[in-house]
Amino acid sequence: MNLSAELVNFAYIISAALFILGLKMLGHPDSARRGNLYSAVGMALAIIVTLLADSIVSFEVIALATLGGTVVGALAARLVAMTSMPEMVALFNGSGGAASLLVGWAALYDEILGTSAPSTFILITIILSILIGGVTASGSLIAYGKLSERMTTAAIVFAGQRIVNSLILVGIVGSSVMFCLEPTLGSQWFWVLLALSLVLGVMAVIPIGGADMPVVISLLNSYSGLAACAAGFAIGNNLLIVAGSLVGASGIILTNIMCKAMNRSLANVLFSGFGAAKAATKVEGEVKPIVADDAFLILEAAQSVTFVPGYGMAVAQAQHVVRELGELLEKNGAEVNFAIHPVAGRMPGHMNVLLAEANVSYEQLVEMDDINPRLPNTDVVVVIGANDVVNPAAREDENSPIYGMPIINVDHARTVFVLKRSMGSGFSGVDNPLFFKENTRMLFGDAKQSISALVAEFKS
Amino acid sequence: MNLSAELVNFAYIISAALFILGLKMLGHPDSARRGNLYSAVGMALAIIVTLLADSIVSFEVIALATLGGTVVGALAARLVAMTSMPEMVALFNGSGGAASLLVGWAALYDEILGTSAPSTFILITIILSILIGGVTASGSLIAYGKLSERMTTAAIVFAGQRIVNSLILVGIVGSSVMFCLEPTLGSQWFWVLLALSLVLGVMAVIPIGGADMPVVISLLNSYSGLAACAAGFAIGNNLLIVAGSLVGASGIILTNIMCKAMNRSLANVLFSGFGAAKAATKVEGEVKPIVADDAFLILEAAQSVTFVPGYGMAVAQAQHVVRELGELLEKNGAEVNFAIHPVAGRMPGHMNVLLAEANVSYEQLVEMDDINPRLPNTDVVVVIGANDVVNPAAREDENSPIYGMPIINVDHARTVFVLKRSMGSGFSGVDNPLFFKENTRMLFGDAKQSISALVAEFKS
Amino acid sequence: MEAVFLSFILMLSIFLGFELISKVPATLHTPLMSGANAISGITVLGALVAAGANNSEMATWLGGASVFFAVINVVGGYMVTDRMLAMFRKKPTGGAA
Amino acid sequence: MEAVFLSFILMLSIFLGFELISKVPATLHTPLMSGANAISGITVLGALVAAGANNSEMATWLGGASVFFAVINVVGGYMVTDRMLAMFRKKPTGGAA
Ligand SMILES: NC(=O)c1ccc[n+]([C@@H]2O[C@H](COP(=O)([O-])OP(=O)(O)OC[C@H]3O[C@@H](n4cnc5c(N)ncnc54)[C@H](OP(=O)(O)O)[C@@H]3O)[C@@H](O)[C@H]2O)c1
Ligand SMILES: NC(=O)c1ccc[n+]([C@@H]2O[C@H](COP(=O)([O-])OP(=O)(O)OC[C@H]3O[C@@H](n4cnc5c(N)ncnc54)[C@H](OP(=O)(O)O)[C@@H]3O)[C@@H](O)[C@H]2O)c1
Repeated sequence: MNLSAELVNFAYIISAALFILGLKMLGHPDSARRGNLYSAVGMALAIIVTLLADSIVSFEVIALATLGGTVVGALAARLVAMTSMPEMVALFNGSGGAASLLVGWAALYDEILGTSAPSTFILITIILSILIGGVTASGSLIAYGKLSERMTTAAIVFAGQRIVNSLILVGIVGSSVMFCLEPTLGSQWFWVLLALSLVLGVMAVIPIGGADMPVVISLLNSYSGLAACAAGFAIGNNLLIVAGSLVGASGIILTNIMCKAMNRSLANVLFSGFGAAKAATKVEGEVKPIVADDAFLILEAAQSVTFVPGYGMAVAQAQHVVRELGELLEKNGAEVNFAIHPVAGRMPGHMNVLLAEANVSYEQLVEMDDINPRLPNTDVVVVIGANDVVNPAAREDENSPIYGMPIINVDHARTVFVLKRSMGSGFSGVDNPLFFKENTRMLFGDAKQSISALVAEFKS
Repeated sequence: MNLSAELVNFAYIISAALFILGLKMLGHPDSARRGNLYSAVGMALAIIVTLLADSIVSFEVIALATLGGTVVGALAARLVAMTSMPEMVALFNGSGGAASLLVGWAALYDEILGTSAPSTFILITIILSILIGGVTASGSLIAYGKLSERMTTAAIVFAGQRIVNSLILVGIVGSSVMFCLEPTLGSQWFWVLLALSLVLGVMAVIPIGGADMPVVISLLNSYSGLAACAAGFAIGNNLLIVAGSLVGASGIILTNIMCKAMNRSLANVLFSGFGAAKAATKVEGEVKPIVADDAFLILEAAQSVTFVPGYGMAVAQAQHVVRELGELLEKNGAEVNFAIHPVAGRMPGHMNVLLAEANVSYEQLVEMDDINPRLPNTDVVVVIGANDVVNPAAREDENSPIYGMPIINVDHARTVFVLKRSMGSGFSGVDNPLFFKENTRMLFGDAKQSISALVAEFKS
Repeated sequence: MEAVFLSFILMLSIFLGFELISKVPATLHTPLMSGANAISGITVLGALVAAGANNSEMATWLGGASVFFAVINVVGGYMVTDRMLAMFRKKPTGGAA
Repeated sequence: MEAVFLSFILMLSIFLGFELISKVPATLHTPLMSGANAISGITVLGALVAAGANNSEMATWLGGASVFFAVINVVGGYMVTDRMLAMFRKKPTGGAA
């Protein structure tokens, strides 16, 4: 069965509508899952009609590649731990970038081998598709490396970095122009362009600290949409344009929301290596450790307890025991809340996902702006593997690199327990004066073990 | 200067973006006026580039028609009283419908006289443009007649109406098919189609009561968008399609909001002549009139006063004196509110426009759902020319045609003053048991005069 | 193929229209209605082409008439909306307290 | 003319994207990000055409590779999003009181 171009495109309209509906439904917890399904159905429809279109004549390569991709994608999606979601999204995103790059490349062959000489407009869109795709692919890989801590999470800066980057940009523009002037298959300008795109992705991401990776991923996500868009212009496909720009817009908005939550501009995130900032005031003082037995006694007497989860809860996979502890405390008569910082963890909404996994009900989750005024009247705050998002230096120390970031003011509570394994710093690499405050007690150890110990005490 | 089709269309993209931005900005009181300006600039841009396009060769007729239209439109917009806004919009809307009809008609000439035979797709879009345009034009005229009370506001129903309407529809479909089969210039089928479209508009609106006219206008507004859309398909103009569907969507949403506020379905509004409903329980009892002097004494002693404006305030142009009275009451120590019913007046948001004109500040305006729970503790409610929106029959009398419509429960307040000229009913033609309640006092007379009398008492 | 593009545009505009309008507060419904009505005067573009293309005399006259009506809709619609919205402006001195 | 239509579509989709996303609550940002990422796998269409059109051997291989990567993005993206969202479902018994 061979569908005409018109029919294929009318099916694309339906797909686009499904994507739009899907994104709309992703906006409400109740309909989100169905929304994702709608979007997937739209994608399946688009793929099927494309395969049935008369432009496709040979299926062997397609079948093989699809099989391979499905297996890899499905396994990855199944096996990844919820805590490694950010890395996974980075990899998927890089995959999408690579695909755009390759589509652009293939389109180039078709154009140049085609009957008439390719128009400059088409060439430009192809180059954009390769460039953006390449940056997305290599940039996402680096982001993956940093997030999974397979490479240093620190910002990598070196002398002359700006000059090198400027040279790369000049090289890209130059080779693009040269290539457009003489678009031949073996053109060395094409190879230069390809290589420089990949290098640019690397260079753009290495000077950004690990703590800012979520912003980078969201931005790269937006780029992968733009790359799809450019590919759509290159091959004249409406659906690529619609879907690509929806993704592009969504990435930019999320990026913006995250930057706002950290009180920083996007330029600041992208261009000022986090670790390279001025040195913060050195923190000194006495640390007061506490053991689980003593912490239990205090919790037992508390009227109000607020949990502040952070990345450490994700690492320790402590969400289930945390929920259990919360329930025990409630039975014990205390009022229990979970205070969610918008950028706690490694992705926006990361903590919400984990606590939802552990069946904590919505009503107990309180946002930063709502919890802060209530903290002075809270008996105990339990900080579970959070660090940067509760660092009072953001409020008090003008020299701190995170100065100005809105935080949860846990130090205003009557007592603060901090559950972490060491005196180590958070992802931003900044020391935390909270640990030395009068009302702070450090409960050292893996968060899951510490909480489990508390749960055991309550049960006995 | 002759612009190429490409350039014209790129300008159209900018216009469309301006329309979208404009509509977006119309959503906030602060930016609304600027939004309307953006939208007007978009329209001006579109008109200018169209005139410069190379398809336009003679300008005499255009110049004349534009001049005429501008004078009429500007004068109408300048001279109309704020209270007659709904009628005005109905007329403008009808004007737009007539334009779509004529554009479709003209396109027909071009197509049939053109070199190749017109495609069925084009013919169908042309027919749609004529049909929807015709219905919008004649329907809007009838709506205008009902709103301005130049014709009876009652629903006009007669035996066999459904049959007649069905015949009209059959006629329209039949003549369309016949015309598509043999599209010639002198075809009698075309004339049948044209006439039936206009008749359909009339027949669709006459069985709808005057009180439902705002819904009708909003729906016809949506139609005029659809007509523009159809015309856009007929002549292959993107901007007509974008702008037309924006308007179409907006009209449908507003219609829906209004229907919800009246607790009725759109089908119910369109197909069940309001006056033709089952007879409401007859209202009987004693009416207690009051004079301004006595009303003044009660108001002077009141701690909390809520004004409930309705269509009568618009008729009497009483908004300015009402604001003055409100200020005097506040000086006197009372808490003053304005309770706004969503369908008070003759257009959605009608009361807001009038009170804004009179400089009443936003904060004093309270929505129906917020004011109702507060009414039992309110000393005095002053109903200014509102009737249906405060009719307790909507809550209590299952036989009433307006049963189920959410109302402002003014009868729950300690004392209610009703300012109107007579015992006449509101636009729905339904009796109002409120006037006979124990705690109701009727202050007969023109609303502006009654309020002015109260203001004078306060000042002396 | 043109029909495809036009349908795509139609679909997107409808969704966009819904998203845009469903956020508008009740206060602004009257100006919104008349503002949207002014936009529907966009038919004026089709009218201009019909009146100015010199295709046939009849089309020119029909086009001329439609220019007249469409211009009434556009000019009147925008002006009346502006008049209404002028009342919503931030007031230097609020009505009361 | 095609470029015009495509630009029109681009403009509308961008506006629509902004309207849609700016309403999503923070709770759902992680699934939104990965769901949007899955949609960006739409490049798979271009990849399929490149791999299946039999234009040149090189284009076929490049297309095949891009199908592979795009399918990873699509399949993995949707599945992982679904896994996350499954946790947000209405619970029969809420976590606590
Ligand atoms: N979520 C987002 O969207 C987003 C976006 C952009 C940036 N960021 C950045 O990410 C950071 C998030 O802050 P955060 O407070 O959630 O995390 P954080 O500052 O990275 O701190 C995590 C803490 O958890 C502790 N930890 C690790 N494993 C643990 C375990 N098994 N048991 C107990 N504790 C453990 C670590 O201390 P030990 O090693 O001593 O145990 C570490 O100090 C911020 O810097 C934020 O700006 C997030
Ligand atoms: N706003 C909308 O969007 C919308 C949409 C759809 C339907 N509607 C319908 O419109 C109606 C609106 O209700 P409403 O309560 O605002 O108005 P209403 O029910 O039409 O009543 C208006 C009252 O004002 C009085 N009045 C007229 N001129 C007056 C003057 N100069 N001074 C004092 N009183 C005067 C009239 O009584 P006298 O003749 O005795 O003075 C009349 O009873 C409802 O039926 C509603 O369903 C509105």
